[in-house]
Amino acid sequence: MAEEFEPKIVAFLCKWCSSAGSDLAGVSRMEYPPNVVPIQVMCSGSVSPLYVLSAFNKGADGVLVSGCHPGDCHYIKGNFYARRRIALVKRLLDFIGLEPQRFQMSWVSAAEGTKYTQIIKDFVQELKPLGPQTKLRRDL
Amino acid sequence: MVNLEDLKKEAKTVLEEGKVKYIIGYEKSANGLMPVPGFIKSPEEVEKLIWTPACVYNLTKFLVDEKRRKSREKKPDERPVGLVVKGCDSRALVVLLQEKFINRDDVFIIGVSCEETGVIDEKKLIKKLKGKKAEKIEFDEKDNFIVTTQEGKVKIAASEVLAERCLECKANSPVIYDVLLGEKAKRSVDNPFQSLEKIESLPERERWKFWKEQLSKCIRCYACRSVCPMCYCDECVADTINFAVTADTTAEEKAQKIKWLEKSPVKSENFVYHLVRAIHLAGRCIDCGECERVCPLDIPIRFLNKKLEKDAKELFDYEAGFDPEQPSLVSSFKDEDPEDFIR
Amino acid sequence: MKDNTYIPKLAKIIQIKEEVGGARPIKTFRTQFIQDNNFSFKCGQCAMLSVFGKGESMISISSTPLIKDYLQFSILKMGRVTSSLHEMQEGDIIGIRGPYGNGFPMEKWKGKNLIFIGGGIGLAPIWSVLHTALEKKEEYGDSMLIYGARTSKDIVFKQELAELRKKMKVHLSVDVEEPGWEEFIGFVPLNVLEIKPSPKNSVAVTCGPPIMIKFVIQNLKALGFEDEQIYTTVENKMKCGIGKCGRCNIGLHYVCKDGPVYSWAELKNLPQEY
Amino acid sequence: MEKVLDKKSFPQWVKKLSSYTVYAPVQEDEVWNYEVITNPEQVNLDFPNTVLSPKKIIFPQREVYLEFSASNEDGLEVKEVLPEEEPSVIFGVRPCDARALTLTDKVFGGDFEDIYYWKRRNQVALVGLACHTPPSPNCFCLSVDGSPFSKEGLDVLMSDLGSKYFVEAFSKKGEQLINPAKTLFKPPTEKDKKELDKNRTEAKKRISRQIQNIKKIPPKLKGMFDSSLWDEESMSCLRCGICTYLCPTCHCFDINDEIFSSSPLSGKRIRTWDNCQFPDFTMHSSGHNPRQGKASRLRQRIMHKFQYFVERYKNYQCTGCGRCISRCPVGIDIIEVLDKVSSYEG
Repeated sequence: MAEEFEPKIVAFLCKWCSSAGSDLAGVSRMEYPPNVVPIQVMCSGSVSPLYVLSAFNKGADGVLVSGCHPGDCHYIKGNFYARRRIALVKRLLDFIGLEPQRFQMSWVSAAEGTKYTQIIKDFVQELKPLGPQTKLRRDL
Repeated sequence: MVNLEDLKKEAKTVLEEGKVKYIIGYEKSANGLMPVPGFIKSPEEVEKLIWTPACVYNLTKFLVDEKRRKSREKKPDERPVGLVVKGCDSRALVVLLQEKFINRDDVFIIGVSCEETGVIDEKKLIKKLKGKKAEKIEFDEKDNFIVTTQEGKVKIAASEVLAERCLECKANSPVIYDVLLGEKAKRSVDNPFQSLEKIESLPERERWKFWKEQLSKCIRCYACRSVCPMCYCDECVADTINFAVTADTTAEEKAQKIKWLEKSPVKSENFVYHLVRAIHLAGRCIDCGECERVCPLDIPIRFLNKKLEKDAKELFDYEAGFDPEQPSLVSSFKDEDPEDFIR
Repeated sequence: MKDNTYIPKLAKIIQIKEEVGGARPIKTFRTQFIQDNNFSFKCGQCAMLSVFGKGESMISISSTPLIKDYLQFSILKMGRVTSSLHEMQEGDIIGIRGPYGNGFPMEKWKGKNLIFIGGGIGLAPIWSVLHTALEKKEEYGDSMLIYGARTSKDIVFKQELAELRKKMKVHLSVDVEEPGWEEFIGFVPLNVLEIKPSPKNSVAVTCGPPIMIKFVIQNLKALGFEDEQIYTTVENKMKCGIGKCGRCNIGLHYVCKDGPVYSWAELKNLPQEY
Repeated sequence: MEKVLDKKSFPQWVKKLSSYTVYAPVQEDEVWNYEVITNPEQVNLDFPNTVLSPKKIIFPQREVYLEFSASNEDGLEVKEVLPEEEPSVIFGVRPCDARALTLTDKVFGGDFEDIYYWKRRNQVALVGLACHTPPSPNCFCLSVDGSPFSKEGLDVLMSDLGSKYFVEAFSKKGEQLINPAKTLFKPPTEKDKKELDKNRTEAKKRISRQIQNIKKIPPKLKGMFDSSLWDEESMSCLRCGICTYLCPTCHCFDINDEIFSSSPLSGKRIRTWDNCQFPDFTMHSSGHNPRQGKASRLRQRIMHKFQYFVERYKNYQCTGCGRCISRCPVGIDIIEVLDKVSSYEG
């Protein structure tokens, strides 16, 4: 039998909240799937849509952008900008026919290790039935 | 109706008074129906100006050249440039003003109103005329155009040959101007996103199939980028040397610069290009439709921009190109922006 | 079927020497082909070097064709490919294809005095022809090198230049005054005027930054050199190396194939900005 | 070899060529392009000018030169990639586009033969279609030594005679196309030949556009390098790549390494079309660009086609297909530019 498909998730995590949240999950030895390639960014607001496209282009099966909860942004309002931008990108990717499950955004605070693991668990579960992402993957 | 003689008179006056450096307008071409962008430098030359339903170009694009040229000059002529704009073009100007790419003093705006009609889609006209070569096209009273062919004049309902963008136009007369020619008409459009909804309503698989086929055709001539008045960046992620290199740029900087997409015109790279292009125009595109008009492969690029335009309206009640004072779409937010998609 | 010229031959970097440090570093690489092949070249010709994954760059060969064991390239760190080359270690593999270009017409120069005038990295193409002439001393007249760089730190082939002094006249210069510098201070073209090489039975070969070349030629003319006595090399962006990709032309000349070596008699008739 | 073929028999002929990959003009929406044909009935020879010329088959926009990958230890594996062996035939080649290939032949031949180009070129047979009526309002082949029924570069030329085609084969490759379907072809009658002559005379008359005094242009251009004409004519240029990408004679290209993975290294070295109208085309690594403004790029395009190429190869590098005129987003018209060159004083 073929091995079960293990999706690769590229997660852009803000340094101050979500990345700290994932660290908390790590140091607390919470179990969650090892499918994530985390990329620490200074703020969810610094995630250019180009990063997202590039992640899919380079073979990500799913992309997650995660930042602080509204009001908690280290830079006061970076995550509000992110919210707008990601909403638009999400709709555009949906419009061109990429499965909407493949691109997610979340608010994860530094204290929410559990929430982080749950988000990843859910994400992996949702991606598995979709199989590998080939639509935007580099076909040189 | 816009009287061409009035247009010429206005142009002549400002040139004679020395109020403008030169005027960018529509000029009759030697080769028939379609005009060409004209750069009118003297009062005598205003006779070249025309205004017809074939004046498709968004001439605000040439302000980008003008700005670059001016920045290279040691003692630049500080007078404004005269610019002929349609309604849609004037919205592009508003965006350029909003982004402070140009100053209001840099441009003397000669607005022309499309009134109840707009400009043609050349391909639709050719099809409509079934092989007869159009020599001339003129506005007529009401919603008609008059087309002159070798066999004489025919009257055509504008709606049959209007460009798609004009059928969904939100500004048939200029929203900003120094002089306005023609009636300040506001044609009501029931649904400015009608054409888009045909694609939106397709199931996901069909949408993917559609875009895969369309964007795989792209040969990356970059005409869509080149013609867009908002594409004024000195550096573009699509270029091989993807930033403005000067003698001071270090080798490290050059070497470390990321190649976001490859030059191969294959599906995946074409998607990166077109999606980045679309996103970069979110809240900026004013639907002049030039990108789609110039595409040699007839890729309906406009839908990508249109989709973002619609989402900006739906999600954030944002419309580009009406108010130069409003903050830009992606550098502003409201507390109540939707977040139901966030986990 | 003929050779596929686009496919580079693999070569190992056998020696790397740091010539110049700082913001505009220069390193000299010696390379050896992994498999024997009949790579033979003329002085002044170039080779297309590959760093796989980064791309290709056209570099002039700075060793003399009389040495068969290795090819030598002196490379200024400038862009993507040359930066990668600078990061490489001895033993690393690169690709080499070529040689390309016309090379110096050394046959024509037999019996003549050779005056080499170089600036900065421009010594690299001169190095090849200079050493060839040196090896075949009996075939040429007196040789002389006039070379300058921004500062003494920017001078390439420092040790070799010291050696060279034993064999020919070497005039060095730096652009601006610095402590301990005992030779000429000022731009290379001025040094040419200072030294006043005689045009009699001579050929001048000059390589370096375009602005330097321009004034060197002006000054050589002032010293009585004829257009046919002055040779220089031209550089331009290149991709194919064989006159097909269409980007390196000056007028109808493709620098990669018809150049890079031109006599001033040829070059002066071509457009200056192309 | 001269034959006639009933129009009704044409699909049968195509059917006989099953050992070939068959290309023909295909319409999608308003756009015509040469594509691979699977059903012979699909071939429609009543078509206007295609957007891209058959150049895209022989000199494809993307060509893989080689593949590289890190092999075990410190090694590196480099594998040459050559175009597949695939005998092909292109139907409906316009005479101007076929002539264009005779020009790219000169570029890709010479001292360094371009294996990629020639592998594709040699395995393709070109079946032309004479232009009874100009396929574009901007056709001007007669001005640049061409004609609507030129056979240069073609293996076979088909000419429309109403209910049948007049078919001429000029090469062995061409005869090999006809041989498997011999029975479908008949010898032409005197009447056929007369009609052909008549059609050809008429076809020439239908081409309305022309360049004045073309012979004088190359020498004239020689002295116009620093002319202000280039500034004026390029004012409206957008610096897009349409004119050159669509041109059947333009051959400029770029070579880049495109990678799947940087560690372990794997990727391909790829040739893609490039374009003298793009600002980065000539930009040095240092940032210096010898062709700064768009005026110098328009000048390069015109000079290359009507001066440099003429001097080097004794041909204009233009076959009058009119694509650059029809598709220029701002209506820059090469004929008008050349007319201005002709009449330029000062």
